[in-house]
Amino acid sequence: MKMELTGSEAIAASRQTLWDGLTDPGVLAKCIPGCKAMTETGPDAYDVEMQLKVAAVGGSFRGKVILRDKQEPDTCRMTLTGGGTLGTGNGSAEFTITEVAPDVSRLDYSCHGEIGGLVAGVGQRVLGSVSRHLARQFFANLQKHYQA
Amino acid sequence: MRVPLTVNGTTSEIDVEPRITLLDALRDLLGLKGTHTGCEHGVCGACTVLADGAAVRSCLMLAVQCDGIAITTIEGLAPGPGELDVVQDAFCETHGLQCGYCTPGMILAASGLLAKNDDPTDHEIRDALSGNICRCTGYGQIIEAVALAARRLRQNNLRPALDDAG
Amino acid sequence: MTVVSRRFVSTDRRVREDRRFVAGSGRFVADIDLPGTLHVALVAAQHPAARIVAIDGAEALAMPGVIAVLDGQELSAATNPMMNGLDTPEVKRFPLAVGQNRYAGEWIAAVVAESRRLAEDAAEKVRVEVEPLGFVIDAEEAVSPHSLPVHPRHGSNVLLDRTFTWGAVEDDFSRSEERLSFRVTWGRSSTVPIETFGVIARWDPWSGILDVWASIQMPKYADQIARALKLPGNAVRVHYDVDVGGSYGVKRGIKQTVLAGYLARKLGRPVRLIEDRLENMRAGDAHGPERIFDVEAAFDRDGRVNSMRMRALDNAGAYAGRAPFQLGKPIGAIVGPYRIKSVEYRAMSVTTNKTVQEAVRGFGQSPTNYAIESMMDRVADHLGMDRLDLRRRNFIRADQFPYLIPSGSTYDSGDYHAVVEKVVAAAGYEALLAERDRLRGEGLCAGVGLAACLEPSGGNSSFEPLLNEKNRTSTWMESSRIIVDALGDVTVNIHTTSSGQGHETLAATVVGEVLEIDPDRIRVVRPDSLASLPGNSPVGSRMAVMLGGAASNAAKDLKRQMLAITANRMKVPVGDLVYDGGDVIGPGGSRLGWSDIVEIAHRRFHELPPGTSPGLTASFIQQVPTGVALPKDGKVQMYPCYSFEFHLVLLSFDPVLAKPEIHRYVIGHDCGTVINPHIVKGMTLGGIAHGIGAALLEEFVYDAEGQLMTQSFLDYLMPSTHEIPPVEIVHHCTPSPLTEFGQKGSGESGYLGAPAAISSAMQDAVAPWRVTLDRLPIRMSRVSDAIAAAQEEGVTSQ
Amino acid sequence: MKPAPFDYFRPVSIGEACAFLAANPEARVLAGGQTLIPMLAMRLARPSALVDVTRMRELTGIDLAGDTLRIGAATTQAEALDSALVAREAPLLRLALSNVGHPPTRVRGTIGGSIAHADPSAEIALAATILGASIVYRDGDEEIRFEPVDFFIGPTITTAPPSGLLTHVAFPRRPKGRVGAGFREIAARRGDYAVASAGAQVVLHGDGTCASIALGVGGVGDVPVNVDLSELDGTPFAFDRVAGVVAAALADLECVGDLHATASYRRRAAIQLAMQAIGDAHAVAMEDAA
Repeated sequence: MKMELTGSEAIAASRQTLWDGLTDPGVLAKCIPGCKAMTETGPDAYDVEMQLKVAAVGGSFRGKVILRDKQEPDTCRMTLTGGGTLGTGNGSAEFTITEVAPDVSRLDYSCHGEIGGLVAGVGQRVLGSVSRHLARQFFANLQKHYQA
Repeated sequence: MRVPLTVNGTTSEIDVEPRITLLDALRDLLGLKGTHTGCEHGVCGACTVLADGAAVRSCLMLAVQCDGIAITTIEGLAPGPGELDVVQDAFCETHGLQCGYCTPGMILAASGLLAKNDDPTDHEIRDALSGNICRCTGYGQIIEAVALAARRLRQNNLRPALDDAG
Repeated sequence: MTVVSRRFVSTDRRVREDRRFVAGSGRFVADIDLPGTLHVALVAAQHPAARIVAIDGAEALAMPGVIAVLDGQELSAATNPMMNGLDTPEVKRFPLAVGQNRYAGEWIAAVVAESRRLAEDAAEKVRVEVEPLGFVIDAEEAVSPHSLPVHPRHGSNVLLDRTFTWGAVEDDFSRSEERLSFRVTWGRSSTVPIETFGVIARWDPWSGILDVWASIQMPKYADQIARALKLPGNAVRVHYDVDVGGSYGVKRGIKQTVLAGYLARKLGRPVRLIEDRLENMRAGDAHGPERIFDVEAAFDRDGRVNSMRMRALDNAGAYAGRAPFQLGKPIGAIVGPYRIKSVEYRAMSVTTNKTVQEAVRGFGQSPTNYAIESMMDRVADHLGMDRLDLRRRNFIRADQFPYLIPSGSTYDSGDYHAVVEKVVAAAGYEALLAERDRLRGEGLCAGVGLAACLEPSGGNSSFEPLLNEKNRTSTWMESSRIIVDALGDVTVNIHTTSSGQGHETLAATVVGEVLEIDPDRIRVVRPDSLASLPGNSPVGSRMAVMLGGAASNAAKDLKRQMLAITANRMKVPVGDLVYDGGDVIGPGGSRLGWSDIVEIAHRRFHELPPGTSPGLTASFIQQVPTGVALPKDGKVQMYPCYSFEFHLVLLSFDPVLAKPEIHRYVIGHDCGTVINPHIVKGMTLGGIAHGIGAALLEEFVYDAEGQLMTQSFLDYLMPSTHEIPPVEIVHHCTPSPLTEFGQKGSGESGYLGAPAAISSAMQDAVAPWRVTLDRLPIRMSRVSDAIAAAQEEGVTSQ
Repeated sequence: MKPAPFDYFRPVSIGEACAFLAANPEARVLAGGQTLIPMLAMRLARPSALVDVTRMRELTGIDLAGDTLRIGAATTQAEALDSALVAREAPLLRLALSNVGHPPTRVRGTIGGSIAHADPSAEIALAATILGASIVYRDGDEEIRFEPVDFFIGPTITTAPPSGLLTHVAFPRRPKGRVGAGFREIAARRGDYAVASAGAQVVLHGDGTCASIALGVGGVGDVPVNVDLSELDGTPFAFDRVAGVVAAALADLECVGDLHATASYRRRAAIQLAMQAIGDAHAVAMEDAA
């Protein structure tokens, strides 16, 4: 099933700092909910291992993350493909960073995803809510990263 | 984990992983094959048993939860080998079944109802059985069977013999 | 008219199978525990189409209790492709995907472990590397020459595209005063038995026999397993004494059994594959027809329907399965109960990246009936005629039987007007219409629905050669053997599995009737396939006709032998003897008792007539009563006996919530002589419930990404006690001239007309808003949205 | 469909349960299991351990505590449905309970389990939302009370503390005045997750004017929704006027579409059911002499 998510978050960081973070596997690993490992496999390409958990729903996921169309420090596209015990997930997210005040940036994002396998067949009731929750967690973690 | 499981009046100690459902424990560890596996996610009712006299889905209970609960399976209903209880006999009388797969769960759901209410309305019968899916009968002869069993229970001043177990 | 008095047939006797089932003592496949059994869990494909790059089972195999991981490469190298009745050699199918998968959920590897839990734990650890491929899920898209082919080597998605013209279609269309055309769609639904498919296979290397216990309902099952596993036919022993927890067509089980059989031989231990619900819903033999009908009708202003053009486009799913042939069987009743003079029929079956279809109750007849009955309603609407009057005007009349329809089948018998008038009298048709109008006056949507249709019964596979000339299968047999032991007790052997149809009761009743002995004294057993005479299985509403025929003919042979023994003993001609309740009475009232005849047959061979075999047994292999002809000029006699049903329904619903409540459901049913009234009643009520499900609730829904969204019972909705109303059955009996007792089939009754009847009622209910409902299942939100849209456009119900 | 392995722990006290949950962040509470066990079977959920609270005495029971009706989290739905206290003090909850699942699931399913799983279709969550119940957790030594509007985030997701234990739900007692409740829901099959539901509690003054109308709708979006009808307080009850206010209040209701119903259907159905529930509630209130 198709998932779409767009939004906008204010992050306490300058445009460059935020850009650096969003393209840094260390920062991403810290902020992606349930991320256990992120291993660089090539330029802008990573293997990611996740242990997802949202309330009762949980499972493992392995995938590849690729950063494309980088226009530092404004926009970038991130694609994720992979699968795990809950099914498959493919998606891409486009980020645009706009500095709105000194050391405050607005991150606009637009994500498109496709979910297949088990969770698409039995978990639709919870799927939208869970993915929105994961996205919120990611941004909350990102906020926390820059506040720390 | 070791759990004492009381089924049809007999208590046996079984050794199970926590993830084993009551359904699987009944079938695989106690050899009670009359409780049937239908959907394993709590919708079809084929695995219905009585827990302290009330119909429950055995696929939605873990065996480790069941110590101290009197479980009645279809094997516990018949008064003796080759003898049928009132509800079972009524199902035979009206042919309230075809393939027989949902039947034990259906009969136990009916028994749970009749133990509390031996004069149920058509709506009460339907409501008590609404969590048990039958693909063969279209329910008509099942509802007739439950109404017939209720009538016979009232006439004979009997209720299903669940007290031994519960 | 002669009144036939019968001792047991048609009497209100209990169904003998019921006793063991109410006690929980049925013996289903999952109840069989063999020592040392291994358990299988399947690894399912996640994408609708993907190239399988690598399957790595190392991590799974390293887990304790895990015995094997099997993939499609290994399995396909060791086995033959599964049988395909069509001439499509490049559409090969194996139990596990080979090289690429073609639907989401397709099994791509099997994990074998000491328990099902461990197998599931390990299945999660099998690493599958794939490259997703393009896919197609819509039948109309698939049929386009530009579509991606599901099987590239086959060249297109078209499995079958045959056009038949029976009679002077062009002329009848040009001579007719009116015509109309429309499209209706039958959504993908199925029978979904509460027991999933299961199989246990055990290989004994010392005897060289593969023992199989399975929940099957599949003709030629043992043959197909042997062929796929490259074993001699007599090396596969299928145990027919396994109770089957519902089937209604779908329990085919070939791929599961080939898989389990291969693993049992390879691993040297019994292997058990009991599908769990998820495996069953997405990749078991669980899905049924999904069909788009484009229909054109030619008719006169007086309501006579002269001709019909029908195109049926069926979405078969990823492999051939039985789907294409389900377009073939309806040819045997392509005009329904009506005197339609000519028909053009185009049958198209296409592959898509969906789960494979299997046989479903009625084998394609119910969707076709839905299309035909939609046509009758629309013709009536077009002419402003009453829908019942239109049907009355077109029914074949009782004096016209046997009646040859344009596609080559002869209907054996019937009195459609009589059945319909009985129903109309019982239900009060005018009163129903008045009640509908009263409900409308309360602001509800209310509709009366009706449907008349046939249940072709008795089975026959002449649709196979009709659709594929290389396939020369012409008919199916069924068999029975009766053994009277030395104590005089009777055992009847039947040679098939049963899934709730009451075959033991059927066989005992007819044998008891012929031999004039209490059926309760007769034991009925189901030996294994190696000990069985040739048979098929309970498909095509055939067992009353075919097993009933085999058992009664065997009993008649037995009776003949008993008369011959008595004639020899009494030294009188057979013609002077009268068989009487198991004894034989000679001239002057002399009597030879049952036990004496048995004694002669078993011990006193010297008193047997010359040339007689000792013992007292009889076997009979029943042929389809209408014979063995292959198709000619696109015409063929399909099933032999035609049951009739007429449905009348009143329902209503709130225009916003649109959840129908059925107030009245009456069915008139004529299946000839009823052998056991309880069984026929149950079949009919069950069929109606199943039809209500197909009409309103049940569907395997795919999203645009090719994912099956209804894998659990939370989303695939089957009717419960709340959704099924009380149903009144009105009986009528037009005996078949072709069968022993005049019986016809009833195994598919109710289901064949209920979807059409419900659709008719729903359509009648929304008609005031000028809304057209043209797709099953009719979801409440679609009805409500359509009414709301009509209201927004200013349409009122007045 | 066999669950992935987990440990099983049956605490005897709230303190013991909380300590276990604090020490095992991947553990889940097992209350009735009617939602959780299917998720385990499908392996959508894979907790490290289940903390079985079904027999914890401190968590069961229905009693009056001041101005609230206190229902222990592990009280089964069947017990609550049969409770005279519930019928008297929270008639809306009683109506809601009669719509929960089927008799066999109500025997095991609990009040707390249903709330904690936060299904937007869940009748108990909707009743709690409408009545403004307090959802009370214990986290370590701390008691945390949630108002339903701050508690539910979406299916399975709540603002509950990860290591917290839902101990009870406190429903306000029957208000003064003439009280009536109504509850309506729609699903393709009775007993299924509702595609839309509505509950209402109407309180009338002695003269028949509205003291308050509490209305909520469920099943249409991520969370049960409370509908503010306070503008009707103190006015004479006029069905058309109420209908106008309800329709306006729900006109922009955010609804989801899925294979069982479109978003537009859910919105229209919610309004229809809301009016039916209010109508039912009003009829009962008119009969209520209190």
